[in-house]
This record gives sequence, C-alpha cells and structure tokens, in this order.
Amino acid sequence: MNLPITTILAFLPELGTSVLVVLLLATLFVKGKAHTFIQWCVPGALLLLMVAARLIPSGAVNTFAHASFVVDQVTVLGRMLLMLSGAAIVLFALVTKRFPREFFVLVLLSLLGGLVAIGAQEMLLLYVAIELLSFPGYILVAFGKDKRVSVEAAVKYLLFGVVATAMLLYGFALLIGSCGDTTFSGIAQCVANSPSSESILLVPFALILLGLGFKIGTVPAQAWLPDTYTGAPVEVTGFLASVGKISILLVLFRLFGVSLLGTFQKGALLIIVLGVTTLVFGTTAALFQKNFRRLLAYSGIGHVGFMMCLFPLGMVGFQAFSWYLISYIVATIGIFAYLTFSSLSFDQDSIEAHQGRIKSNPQLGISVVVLLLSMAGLPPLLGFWGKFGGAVSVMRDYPVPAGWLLAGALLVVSVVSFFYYLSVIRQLISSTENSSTQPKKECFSVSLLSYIAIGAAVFLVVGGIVGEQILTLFGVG
Amino acid sequence: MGFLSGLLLFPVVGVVLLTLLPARFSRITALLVSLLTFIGTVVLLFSFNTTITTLQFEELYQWIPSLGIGFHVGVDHLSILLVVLSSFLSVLAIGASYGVEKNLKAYYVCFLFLLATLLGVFVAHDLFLFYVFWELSLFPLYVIIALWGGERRVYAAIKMFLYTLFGSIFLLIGIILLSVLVQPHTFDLPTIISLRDTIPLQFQLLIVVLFSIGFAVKLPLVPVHTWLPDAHVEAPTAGSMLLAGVLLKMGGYGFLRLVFGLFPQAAVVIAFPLFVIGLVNIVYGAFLALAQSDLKKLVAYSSISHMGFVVIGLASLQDIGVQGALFQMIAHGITSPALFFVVGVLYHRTHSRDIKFYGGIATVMPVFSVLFALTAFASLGLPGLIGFIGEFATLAGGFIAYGWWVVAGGAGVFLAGMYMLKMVQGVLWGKVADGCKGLKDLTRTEVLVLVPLVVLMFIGGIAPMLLFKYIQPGVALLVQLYL
Amino acid sequence: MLPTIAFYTIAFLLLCSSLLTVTSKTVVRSGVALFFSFLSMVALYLLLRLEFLAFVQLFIFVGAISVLVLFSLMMMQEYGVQKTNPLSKFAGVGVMVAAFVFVGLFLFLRNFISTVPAATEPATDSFSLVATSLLTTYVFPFELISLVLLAALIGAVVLVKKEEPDA
Amino acid sequence: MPNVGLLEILVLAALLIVIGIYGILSRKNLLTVLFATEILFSGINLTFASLSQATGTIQGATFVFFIMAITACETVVMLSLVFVYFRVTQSTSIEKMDQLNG
Amino acid sequence: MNVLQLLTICGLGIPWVVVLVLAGGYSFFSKRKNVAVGLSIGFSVVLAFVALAMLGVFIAIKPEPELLSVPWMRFGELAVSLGIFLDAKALSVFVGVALVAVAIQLFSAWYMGHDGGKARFYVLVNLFVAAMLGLVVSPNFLQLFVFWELMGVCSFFLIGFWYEDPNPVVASKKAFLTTRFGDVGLLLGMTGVLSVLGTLDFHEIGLKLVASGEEVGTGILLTPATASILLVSVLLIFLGIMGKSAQFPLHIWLPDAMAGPTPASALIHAATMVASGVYLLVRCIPLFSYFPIASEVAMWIGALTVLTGAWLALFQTDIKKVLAYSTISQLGYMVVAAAAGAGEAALFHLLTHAFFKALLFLAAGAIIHSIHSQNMYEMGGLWKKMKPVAGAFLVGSASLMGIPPFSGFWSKDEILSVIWQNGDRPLFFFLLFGAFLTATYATKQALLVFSGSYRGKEKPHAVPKFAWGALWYLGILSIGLGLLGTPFANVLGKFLAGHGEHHESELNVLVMGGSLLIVSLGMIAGFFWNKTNFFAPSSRWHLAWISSPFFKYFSATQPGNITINGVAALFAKVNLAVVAWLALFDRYVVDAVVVGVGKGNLLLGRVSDVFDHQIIDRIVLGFAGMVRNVGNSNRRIQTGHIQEYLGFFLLGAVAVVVLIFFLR
Repeated sequence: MNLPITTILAFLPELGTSVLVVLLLATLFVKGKAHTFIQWCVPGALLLLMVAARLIPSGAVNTFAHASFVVDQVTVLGRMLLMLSGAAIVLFALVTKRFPREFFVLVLLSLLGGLVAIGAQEMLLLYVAIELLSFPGYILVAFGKDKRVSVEAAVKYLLFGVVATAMLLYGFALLIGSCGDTTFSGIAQCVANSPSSESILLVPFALILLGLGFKIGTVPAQAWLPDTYTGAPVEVTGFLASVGKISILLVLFRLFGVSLLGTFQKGALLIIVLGVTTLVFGTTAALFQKNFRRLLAYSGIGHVGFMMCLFPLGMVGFQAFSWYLISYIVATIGIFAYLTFSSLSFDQDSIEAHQGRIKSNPQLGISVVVLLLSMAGLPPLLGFWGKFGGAVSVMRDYPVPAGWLLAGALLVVSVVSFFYYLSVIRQLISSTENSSTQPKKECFSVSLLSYIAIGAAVFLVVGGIVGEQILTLFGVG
Repeated sequence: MGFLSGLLLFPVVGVVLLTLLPARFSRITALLVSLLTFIGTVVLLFSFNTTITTLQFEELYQWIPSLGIGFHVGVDHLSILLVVLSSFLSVLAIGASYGVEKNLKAYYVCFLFLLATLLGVFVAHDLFLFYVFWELSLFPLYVIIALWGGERRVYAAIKMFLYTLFGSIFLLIGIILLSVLVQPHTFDLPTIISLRDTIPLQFQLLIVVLFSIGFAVKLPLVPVHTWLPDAHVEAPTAGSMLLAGVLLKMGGYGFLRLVFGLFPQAAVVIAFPLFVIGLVNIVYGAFLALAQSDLKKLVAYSSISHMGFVVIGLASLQDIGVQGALFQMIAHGITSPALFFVVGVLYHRTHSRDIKFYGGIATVMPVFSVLFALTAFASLGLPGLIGFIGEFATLAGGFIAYGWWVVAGGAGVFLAGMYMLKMVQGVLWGKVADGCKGLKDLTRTEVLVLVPLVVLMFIGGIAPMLLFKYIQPGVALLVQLYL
Repeated sequence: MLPTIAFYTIAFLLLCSSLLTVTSKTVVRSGVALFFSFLSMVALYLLLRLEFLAFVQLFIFVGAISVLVLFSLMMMQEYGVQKTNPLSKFAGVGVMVAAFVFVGLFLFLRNFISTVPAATEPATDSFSLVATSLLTTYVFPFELISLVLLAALIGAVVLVKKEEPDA
Repeated sequence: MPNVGLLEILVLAALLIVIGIYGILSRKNLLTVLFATEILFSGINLTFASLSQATGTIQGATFVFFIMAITACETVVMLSLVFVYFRVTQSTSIEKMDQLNG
Repeated sequence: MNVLQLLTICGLGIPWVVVLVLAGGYSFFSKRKNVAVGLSIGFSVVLAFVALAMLGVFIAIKPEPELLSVPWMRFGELAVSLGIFLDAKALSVFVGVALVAVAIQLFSAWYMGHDGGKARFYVLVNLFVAAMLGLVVSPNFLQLFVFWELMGVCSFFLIGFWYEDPNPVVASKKAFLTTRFGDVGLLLGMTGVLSVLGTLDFHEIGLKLVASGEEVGTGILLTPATASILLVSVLLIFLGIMGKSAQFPLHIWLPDAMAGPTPASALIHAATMVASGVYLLVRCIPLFSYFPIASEVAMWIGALTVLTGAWLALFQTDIKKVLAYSTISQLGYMVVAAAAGAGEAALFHLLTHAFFKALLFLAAGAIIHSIHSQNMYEMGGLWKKMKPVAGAFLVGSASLMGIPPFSGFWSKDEILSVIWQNGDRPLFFFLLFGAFLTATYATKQALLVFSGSYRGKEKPHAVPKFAWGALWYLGILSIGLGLLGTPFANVLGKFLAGHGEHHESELNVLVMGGSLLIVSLGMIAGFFWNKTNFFAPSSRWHLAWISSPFFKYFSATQPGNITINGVAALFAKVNLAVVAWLALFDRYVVDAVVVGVGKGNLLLGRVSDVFDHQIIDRIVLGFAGMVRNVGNSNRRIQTGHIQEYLGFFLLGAVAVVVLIFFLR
C-alpha cells in the first residue's frame, strides 16, 4: 500500500501520537532513568503536534476507499485541544510522580482514540475510536491510591460505559440495518430518501445521542460522572474532564450538528430538551456542593448542557460552540493544574481546604479566581464569550420565539452558576489561611503546575480581550 | 489610542503597578493613580464642548466584527458628569480607606479596577462593551464587600452579586435581542439608534422591559431593592461610598440612555408605570429609613428614596424632569458618599452603628458635626445645597407630566426631613453618650475627604448652572424624541 | 421446516441459559450457564449462515472468555468469594426497568421492521466478504482495535499486579 | 436458513438485551453483573447480525466482529477491576460501592 | 451699576461676610467671644446704615424694581434666575430686618453672657439675617424658597441652640418638621404654578394672571383643568405660608420654639422669620386675588389664628409663651390683611409688629435674665426694680394692644378698616374680638409682671445700659414707624404701594372708634382677670381648661407629647385637631385616637420595614430556596448506587423514546 505524502501529513497528529505510544511502550521495558527523559519529551512533542495540527490543510481523506475520516475545522479544533490537554495531563502526572509508567501509555492511547474519533465519518471507526478513548479511562480511574474508592469509581464508569455502549450500538445496529451503510453521509442520504422512516429512525438517533452523551454526563446518564470524578486520582479526573469531553462533544457535534442535522429535523428539539435538562440539572446540583471536584463535575454537566443546545445550529453555531469549548477546556486544564498542585499538599477535596489560597500564593490564587469566573461567564473573560456567542447564535438562528426563550433560559440558568463559583472564590480569597495550603516540596516541577494555571488564566483574560482572534488561533472561522 | 481609552486603561496600569510594588506603597500608589485619573477626567470635562450634541472624544475600533461588536467609546452630555463623578469619588473612597489594615494590596487593586469599570460603563457606546463593564464592575465590589465587610459580609456580598447579576442577565438578553433584531446585526449603539425604526413596536417594548428589569435592580427600584441595605451595611465605608455614589447611578444612566434614549415609542408606554414605581420608591424608602436605628441602614434606605426622584424625573420625559434626574444623580452621588463617610468616621471610632449608642457628638467633635449636619441637610434637600435642585426639578417635571401624583414625592421630601433629623439630632445632639466621651475630632485625612464633597454640595446648590450646562443640550435632544 | 424448529430450539436454549445466568443461586452456576449461552449463540450464528461470526464467537467467548471467567472465579474462590449469588436490593427496580425496556423495544421493533429494506440477494459467502472488508474498507478500525486490546492488556496487568511505586 | 421473520429474531435479541439489563440491575455479585453484560452484548450482536443477514449486507456482521473483540477487552478489564476490588475489600458486592455519592 | 444696586449687594453681602469670617475663624472666635460680638455688632450697624441709605436712594431715584438678574437654572424654555427684586415692599422689610437685627445683636452681647456657644449664636444669627434679606429681595419662588428653607435651618439650630437639653432638641425638631410639612406644600404648589403658568417669577405671574383673567390672547389662557390645578397649587402655597407663619393648625411649633435663646426668639420667631410667610403671601396676592375662594380660605384661617392665638395667650403663665401666642395671633392679622389683598396694610403691621414684638421679647428676655424665671406668677412689682426695661416693655405692650399713638394701633386699625371696607362683617368682628382678647392678655401680663409686689425668690440682677439701650432703640422705632402710617398722613402706605395706585383709605372713624372701645374694654377685662381668683392658674376651671385636649393640642405645652416620631407626630396632631373640635369633651376618645394615630403612623414605618424583610426579601430568598430544593433533590438522585444510576439512565432512555413517539 503506498500512502501519498498528503495522507501522511493529514494524519500527522495521529501518527505522531502513535510514535509516542510506541516510545512510551518501550520505556516499560528499559531500566534506569531513560524513561524519564522520554516521558518529559512527551508534552513537548504533543505541543508540537498541536501546532502541526493547526497547519495541516483541511480536507477529506479518501485513501481508504471509504471516506471514513475527514480533516476539517472540527477536527483541527479537536486535535489542538486534545493535544493541549494531553500535554497538560502528562505534565501533571510527571510532576506528581504518582503513577507507574503505564499511565503515560494509557493516556496517549486514549488521546489517540479521541483524535480518531473526532475525525471519524463512519460508525465502525467511530465506535472503535471511542472504545480506544474509553478503555484507558476505565483503567486510569482505578489508579488512585485509595483503591476502594477509585476502583468503585472505575467500576461505575465501566458499567455505565457498557450499558451506554450497548445503547449506542443498538442505535447503530438499527441505523445500519435499515440503511446498509456505516458512513454518516450514507445514513443521512438513506434517511433523506425515505422521509417516512425519519420519525422511526429518530429512536436510534436518540439512542446514539444518549449512548454517546453518557461520557459527558448528559441527563439521564449523568449519575456516574460526579462519583467517578471524585473517586479518580485528580490527574485522571482532569484527563476525563478535558480529553474525554473534548472528544465526545466534538463527535456529538459532528454527528448531530453536521452529519445528521439536516436529516432529523425533530432531533433538534430532542437535543435541546436534553441540553436544557442537563444544564439545569448540573447547575442546580452544584449549588450546595462542599466538594470541589464534585462541584466541578456538576458544573461540567451544566456546561455540557449549554453546549448541547448549540448542536442543532450546525456549522452556524460552530463559532460559538468552539468559543465555549475552548474556554471551558482551558479553564478546566487550569483548574485541574491547580487541584493537582493542591493535592501535593493536602489530600482532601473539600472547598474549605482551599481557604486563603490567595494569601499563600497570590498569583495562583488570582489565576484560579479568574479561571472560575471565566467558567461562570464574567465578561469579558473568554468563558463569557462562549455563553454570549451561544446566546447570540441561538437567538439569531432558531425560530423566533423559541430561540429567544431558549437563549433567555440559557443565560438565566448560567447566572445561577455564579453562586457556586462564588462560594469557591469566597474561600480562595478568604483572609483566614488554611495552614496546609503550601505544598510540602517546592521545586521547579511543582511550580510548573501553578504556571499552567496562571497561563490558563492569562489565556482566558487575553482571549477575552482579543475575542475573535482566539478562534482563528484554533482554526475556527 | 485616544484620550478616553487611555483614561480607561490608566487605572488598569495602576493595578499592575500596585501588584508590583510592596504593600506599604499600595495606598499612596492607588491614591496617585486615582488622582491622576480624576485629573484626566477633569481635563476631559474642561475640553468638552458643551454646545455640540454629538459624541466627543469618540473612538471606534473593531473588536468582534462577525458579531458586530466594536470598541466604541465616547462621552456626551449624558455621561460626562458621571465620568467625572466616578473618578472623583474613587479618589475620595481610596482616601477614605485609611481604616483598612489587612490585604492592602488586594484592596486597592479592587478599587482601581472598579474605577476602570465604572468609567467604562459611562463611556461605552457599544452595547456589548457597556454590558461588559456593567458586569465587570460587580466583581471588585463583591470582593470588597466579601473581604473587608462587616459580620454578615458573605451573605451580603453574594446577595448583592446574584441579585444584580440576575437583573443584568435580562439586560444581556435584551442587548442580544436588540442586536438580533437590527439588520445588519450590530451592537453599536449609534447604529442601532439610527435603525431603531426598523424594529417593530412590540419588540421594542419587549426590549425596553428587559432593560428596565436590569436597570431597576441596579437603581434599585422597589421591590427589587433588598440587596442594597444589606450590601451597604456590610460594605466597608469606601465600598459604600462608591456603591451609593456611582453604582446606583449606573441604573439611572441605563434608563436614560438605553430605555428613554433608545426607544421613545416604547418608553412612553412604560413611563407612567415607572413613574409610579419611582414614587413608591421615594415614599417606601423614606418610611423604611425612618424605621431604622442602624445609621448605615438609614442612609441606605434614604438612597433608595432619593433614587426614586431620579426615576420620576426620567419618567416625566420633560426637559426639566430629565435634567433634574441627571442632576439628582450627581447630587446623590455627592451627598450619599458623604453620608456614608461620616457614618464610617463614627464607626471607625466607636464600632457602633446604632443611633441610640450616640449622643452629644457635637460637643466632642465640633468640626465633624458641622460637616455632618451640612451633609445631612444637603441630603434632605435643603435649598442652597445640591440636593434640592434635583428634587425640585424632578418634582416639577413629574408635575408637568402627570399632575398631582407628585404629592407622594412631596411626602418623601418631608419624610426625608424626618429621618435626617432623627439621625442628626440623635447623633450630634443631646448629652454626650458614654461611648462617645473623648472621641477625637476629624483627622486631616478625613477633612480632606469630606471637605471636597461639602464644597461640591454648596457649588451644586448655589450655582447649578455649572453642572446643568453639561447636561442641557443632551437632554434637550433626548426630550425632543417625546414631543 | 427443520431449520425453523432448530431456530426455536436454539432460541429456547439461549434464553434459558441466559436467564439461568442471571438468576442462578451461585456464581459458578451462572458461569456455567453463561458458557452454554455462548454456545447457543454459536449455534444461532451458524443457523443464520454467519459462519465467520460463529467462529469468532467460538474462539473468543466460548474459548477465551469463558475460560478466563471460570479461571478467575476459581482464583477468587481460593480467597473465599461468596458462593451465594443473592439479589441486590435494587432487584425490584431491575425487573421494572427491564419490563419497561422490553415493552418499549417490542413496540418500537414492530414499527421499525417496515423500514428495513428486503434483501436483494442473501449474502452468500459472508465469511470471505467480512474478512475482506476487515482488511480493505475497515482496515483503519481493524488496526485501531489492536490498540484497544493493547490498552486492555496493559490495564489488566497494571491493575492486577501488586503495587510497586515507579522510580 | 430458518424460515423465521426478522421480527422474531429481533425480539429474541431484545429478550437477550432485557435479560442482560435485568441481570445488571438486580444482581449483587459483580461477577454476575459482568455475565449479564455479556448477555446484553449477545443481544446487540444478534441484532446486528440478523439485520445484516436480512438486508444482505456485511456491515453488520463486520461490526459484530469488532463488538466481540471489544467485549472481550471489557471483560478483561472488568475482571481485573473486580479482582482488585476483591483484594481490597474481600468482597464482590456491588452494594458496597456507595462510598461516592451526593 | 448704579448706587442702589451697589448698596443692595453690599447690604446682602454684609451678613454673609460676617458668617464666613466667624465660621472661618471659629476656633479663634470661640475663644475670643468679645471680638466676635464686636465684629458682628459693628457690621450689623453698618448694615443698618446701608439699608437706610438704600431707602434714601430708593426714594430719590424711584428705580425699576428689578435690580439684578443672573440666570440660575434653565430647563428648555423655562428659566429661573437669581436676582434682586427691590420694590418698596421688599425694601421696607429689608430695612426693618436690618434695624431689628442691630438691636438683637446688641442685646445678645449681654444676654448670651459667657455661654460657650456665643460665637455659634452670632454665626447663626447673621446667617439668618443673610437668609432673610435674600428672601426679601427674591424675584421668584425658587430663590425665595432657597432662603426660606435656609431660615428654617437657622431657626432649627437656634431653637436647638442648647442641644444638650432634651427640650430644645425636641422643640427644634418639631419646628423644623412642622414648617417643612408646609414647605413641601409650597414646593408642590410651586411646581404646580410652574406647570400651569410656566414661570416662577412673581412679577410675571402677576402679569400672566391679569392677562389670562381679562383679555384672552396676551397671556396664558386657563382652562378649567389648569385653573383647578392652579387653585390647588395656591392652596398648597398657602400651606407653606401657614407653616412658616404659624397659622392654625400648623402653629404648634411656635410656642415650643421659645426653648431657644430669647434674642433668637425675638428676631426669628417674632419679628422676622415668621413674618416671611406673610411677605410671601403679599407677593402672591395676584394668585390669591385670582381665586377668591383661596383668599377666603386664607382669611378665615388667619382669623381663626387670631382668635386661637389670643385666647391661648390668656392662659399662659410663662412670659415668653404669652408673647409667642400673641405672635401667632398678630400673624393672623397680617395673613388676613394680605389675603384680603391689602398688602400694604399687612406689611405695615408686619413692620410695626416686628419692632414692638422684638422689643417685647427683648424686654422679657431682660427680665428673665435678671430674675432667672419665666413664670409670670413669680414676678410682680418689677416696675420699681427695673424701670427702663419696664418702660420699654410697656411701650411694646401698648403697641400690641393697639393704644394710640403707639404703632400697633395704626397698623391694626388699617387692617380692620380694610376688612370693614371689604364688607366682610363676620370676619371684621372676629378680628375685633381678637383685638379685645389681645388687650386682655397684654394688660393681664403687664399687671402681673410689673404691678404689685415681687413674688420671686431671686433678687433681680441689674440690666446694663446698652441692653436697655437696645430696648429703647426699638421702642423709639416702633413709635416712630407707627406715626408714619397714620391714616391722617399715610406716608408709609403710599411708599409701600409704590408705583401702583394706592387707594387712599379714608379715615374710618367708625372702625377706629370701635377698636378703641374694644381695646379699652379688653384692658378692663385684663385688669379684672388678675383680680378674680376664678381665673387664677390654680383655679379648678383653669386647670380643667388647660388639661383639656383642645388646649393641649393648641398650646402644645408638652413637648414630650411631640416626641412621637416624624409624620406620626404631625398626622396625629392634624387628626387630633379635627377630632378635638368635634369631641371637645370626650377626651378619652380623643386620647385613644391620638395614641392610635400616633402609633399607627409609627407603625407604618415599622410595618414597611417588616414588609421589606419578611415579604420582599422572603420572596427573593424563596426563589433561592426553590433553586436549592431542586438542587438538593437532584443530588438525592446521586445515591452512589450504580444500579440505581443505570436504572435511571435506562428509564430516561425509555422516556426519551416514548417522547419521540409522542413527537410523531
């Protein structure tokens, strides 16, 4: 098989990641310190691949007879965000030194799964890619020190994953069965050709939505998420919250926002109903949380709900969606960098534990405040642009009264989220200091974590100020 | 970069400077930065051409072209005085912060940041930019209350934040809706104004109502005012000064520019209900003030009452009423910070806000007492001091527009006398109370903070034309919409 | 006729063994019933002329998985895993949900069946067709699945091996 | 080929699915739950296979192959998780997995 | 700029200069009080001369009244200016104020003795003078209102001068709030006038009203609607006048205002400030004459005030209180005159009253200061002990009673004859009866204080020469002024009428004779009042009377009653006034209402406070609570049991599928 150079180029991020996987696999078998070097190279390599992902020209990759993979704006955005979060997660793990070498292999494998999934144009590939994304996740969750809790988290994740996958597959089966094709475009065409079956096929459509949505915690499949986020080691939670969410959100967007959107008109309503329900659930459940990570989990559910409401807009809403996604992911990375940093000094998740952070470490404290505010959507931080852009798109492009109501509802519910973000901020800026907020060991690698958080905060501020340019940076627009 | 954006940026530069310098220089740096900003705004004021009604010092840069968002700033007759007031009060508020001891750096950072956002609100001529500044001003205030406030600061701060946030979310919805309704989609205020006739009336009404909710919370109007007393009581003195002095004005300014200035046809519809709510504000706030024995609460409720005058003036849609409303905003922006400051001066000395705790302050603190009394009288609308002009003009406007309804406003004037006297007499007169023996009179810093305010009360009351000339042409233009 | 009877027989066996799997009193019995369930699936695939799948089922499930399951079952019994296999306290919920799901599925399938296009010609040589597609059309997922296996492998090893801190 | 309609096979698959669901939801022992997932996937596979057969296409059959592979992986991971859990708590009861809640 | 302008500005500026100098160097002056006093007196003398010079120049050049006008505020077409409007009326009051001020300040130098707040006192007095002068020359309502309120504040601070005692504090608050209640009426009336006539200028108002009343087209045409607005506005303006000039039923603050230093009472609460209401009424004559009903109301309220004031004065034991009620009564005369359209007569009485009442107050002050008591029943026989003071007091008293040739006779006579000419007989007899009562209480007072033997405990101190010099200065003025306004040669009347045609009031012998008769009857009555025990303060009748609710209300002798806060007090009082007339004898009912209304109003404040916290806040918090409940119930789903989670998930999925079927 001779692959043209353009194909290799188009798959550069995936290929590069595979190479890294191989290298890391090799480290499993070397003795001495050599593995450390390779591991430290990984984040750099990932960042390079991120740049590469931006530079690769877009276009469908038709090498495999099937148009099973496409490189477009969605892919580019996904690749860049995945690389970024992958690099961050690897760095976290490198700093904390809590995990065996296999950790890195698994992270990179999962990353690879995510990379493939976001570009997949075909169900089988999508399925396998998502499984590749998930399996390392199941295992990573169980990496925690407190095995009882972390295995519980892993089992919940896995069992939920199994049932959700079954649901997804059943949906696939019904679609493929009635269309005889596994490509998205083929299915769209098939459904479009027989309009009578549209409403019947809405059921597999919904099953796929629910089955995929489980990973990002859409209602009714939200329940595992807070438990798993709390039970997993903090780096892994960061991994799930970034890599997992990016991939699945973009896959959902591609499926329901791009490929199948025109086909299933009524699906839009379904997505919006689920989205709003999810948003409301996540927001309200987070209100009185005392556990920081649980709070982030619930708030993450809320954010996902918001983003879901943008899917039916398709590419029209992609700008707003990507704004939201970028801001959310960057803020998440920053906050988990901070949480990883904190986990070095104390081993509890309660919000009170973070009391007085701004005093013990002002730069970091302020950065975290900025990150949280961005998540909450205080203008002009980047997080606000997502909500704002989303509301604008919803209002402009949905039918008139419905769109206005939806936008209003989205904004009003988002405002509620300020309450719990503020309750965290209150502790952070409190003047009474928690004695244990200082990490025990202060070295370059540890401060690296705070630099990541600060960098994320700066990014959100600058991004908020420059606005649209940030999207160009990620190849959107 | 033009003068205005430079002015906006300057406090931010100050913030950076503050973070770099050690904490012992924080106060002086903040003071200098705010003072320079104030001087900048004064320069702005003096180079402001009062005869032309177009935007001056206008700057327009593209920001998010795809959404029609630009960085459009400028000052006109409706905003110039509020700009100056903001920077002026910031200087005084920072000056009044001598009692703050912990986390100095953060404290002053918050104030400078707040200053920048306040200036931004008043100079923004892009709806989005306006909203950004509007929202952004909340956070520093939240921090100020939550960190340096009284006992129930956390509750008050969150309440303030969420309350106003809920209000402003309606504002945001309205803003987005507005941009969606105009073709091409834009957030640029002058463009929208030129296109307003293309928007159907019922949508105009919808937007006006949405905006009104947002501004009503900020103003605040009864019944969405309950955040204010709590916030004031718990806020540190300087925070209260800015909150009462400038932040409430944002609501009035919003009504002026984005409700009455934007959709004349729709605004006419809500003018009368708004007028009635304004009257309710006046009387209700006054009654509440009367029932308080907590000094700060009393002043806070008096603020509610006074802002009612702003509303009735605006809702009158008469030249005299609208001018009076703007003037009343300025007047309240001078008297209420002064009141909060004098209360703060007392609190700093005795740590009590209870009127019954005090007595005979006139004997122990004569200079303070004179200034206190002047401030209180200015606040109750004594002619010759700044509070009167606005009250008169708004009442007159209301009368011309709606007739005898303003009697309720008159009742507010009377009640103002009652609660102010209650405060003045309760604190200053009588035998020297046990807790007040041997209190020191005003320090030099305190005099420096209070005297400019008192001087302004006189200037505004005696020579209101000095202020009116900055207001008139703009208001005339606005009122023409309603002829 | 005969295949039809065979189908129903196999289906009966399949259902019975599956039910036994989830209702047996002990875990070991469940495992044995599962084994038979897998076997019935092989038969069913064969009956449906899906030889390829029948073989895969035979190798992976009947062979590998069942052995793995039974093996680990025994391993754990070494350590004293409960022999009994009680219902959890959510069994009632389980029955209810299962009933709902079945009713939903059944109603849906009756409607759905009409959207399935009839076969123009039955797939004749499914074995080679599937095998070909695995190496042509679906080579990409086929490659990828090896990585999934790798991940599972590494994961299983890492999880099960005793804690030894790295470096 | 047996002379049975597609619906019958699909209902058979659905019954398998339902049995699987019941097993997952109502058994206390994690291993039984694991077995139930196998049955659930058998049902899914059967759906794929029968639809593939009925329409005369091979995509479904191919899909089943992948599902089988991945189910195998899942079994492995699940078993190892159960193993670890057992090692820590000396139990395979799913009811005890309620440390994380709220 | 001509001489008159210059002089006027000087005159207006002098008190301000004193205020600024004294306030600026307050810490210096409060140590060297004599310097402050000297400075102040010196300037007041200068002011008096300036005022006289103005008078001279004015008579010489007969200028246009509008001397100066600078734009103050402008709202569209509506312009309000600050200016000096100096016609004969203004000038006469101007001069009167300046002249009285000299005497007051001179007297205070002794009276205030070594009081620690002497400098403060002088600051306030000068501020008051400045405000009064500013008010007098106001060309429009708004400027007038500014100074009007400023005077109110001065009055507030002077009543509460001894702020450490509870009594003055309560009295000052009462005074300020009562007058402010009227002021709100004035404010609203002003806005009403503004909205109808489009101007606040007194002169223009007159012009417009004349035009609208007579010839259509030149002025504003009043529709019935606007006319009714204007009528109510005029009544509201009168409310302001009632407050300031202590007209019934808003007079309640004035007796209590005697808690302040006596010279301040003399200047502010007798001579000048309270008369400013009358002055405003004079300025508003065009408005009142446009609405006969309004002037009728004003006249009758004035007449009621005359009677109630005089009647209550009879029952006072406190020497200052008698004078206070007499002031109320005399103000009633002025209001009646002004409301009847006789501005000249009103002003004439205003001026004479200013002099003789100031004189009376100062003399009373001298007596109080020298015997340290205000109770007339602890005086007696003082004629022998302090002849100069007593003489001055008697001059004032005679003036008050209306004994020729003292000034009060002439001015009161002019008012009576005006009313007679108007043909309003009932009103005339009311006033005449008032004159009778006046004579009675004045005689009674004079006899109590000066005749008989000394009943007090303390030995009277001597009164220094310059103090009684001040008294005699006022005495001479009050005699002299009266002579200027006799009906035989009404120089003053002509002067006051200015350019306008002065209807020469012919010598009305009937009226004059009647009033003389009445006064002498009154004097006899007063003489007998002291002789019979029936009227003695210890008599049962007297006690019953002064403890009746009617008396309590109108005399307001118990400031403690007034401690009820704010509106409560006022509304309660007003309500009480109405009820008192109806149920004079049923004090229990009245008391219940008093308590009820008083508490009710206080409650209103409380209730709204409670409302605020319990209802409005609760609603908001209720929303918050609702959100919290939703949140908590959402979290309750999260039991931690995976099988429940999955059940929820699957049921949700089934629900979604069902939903889809419904969507079809």
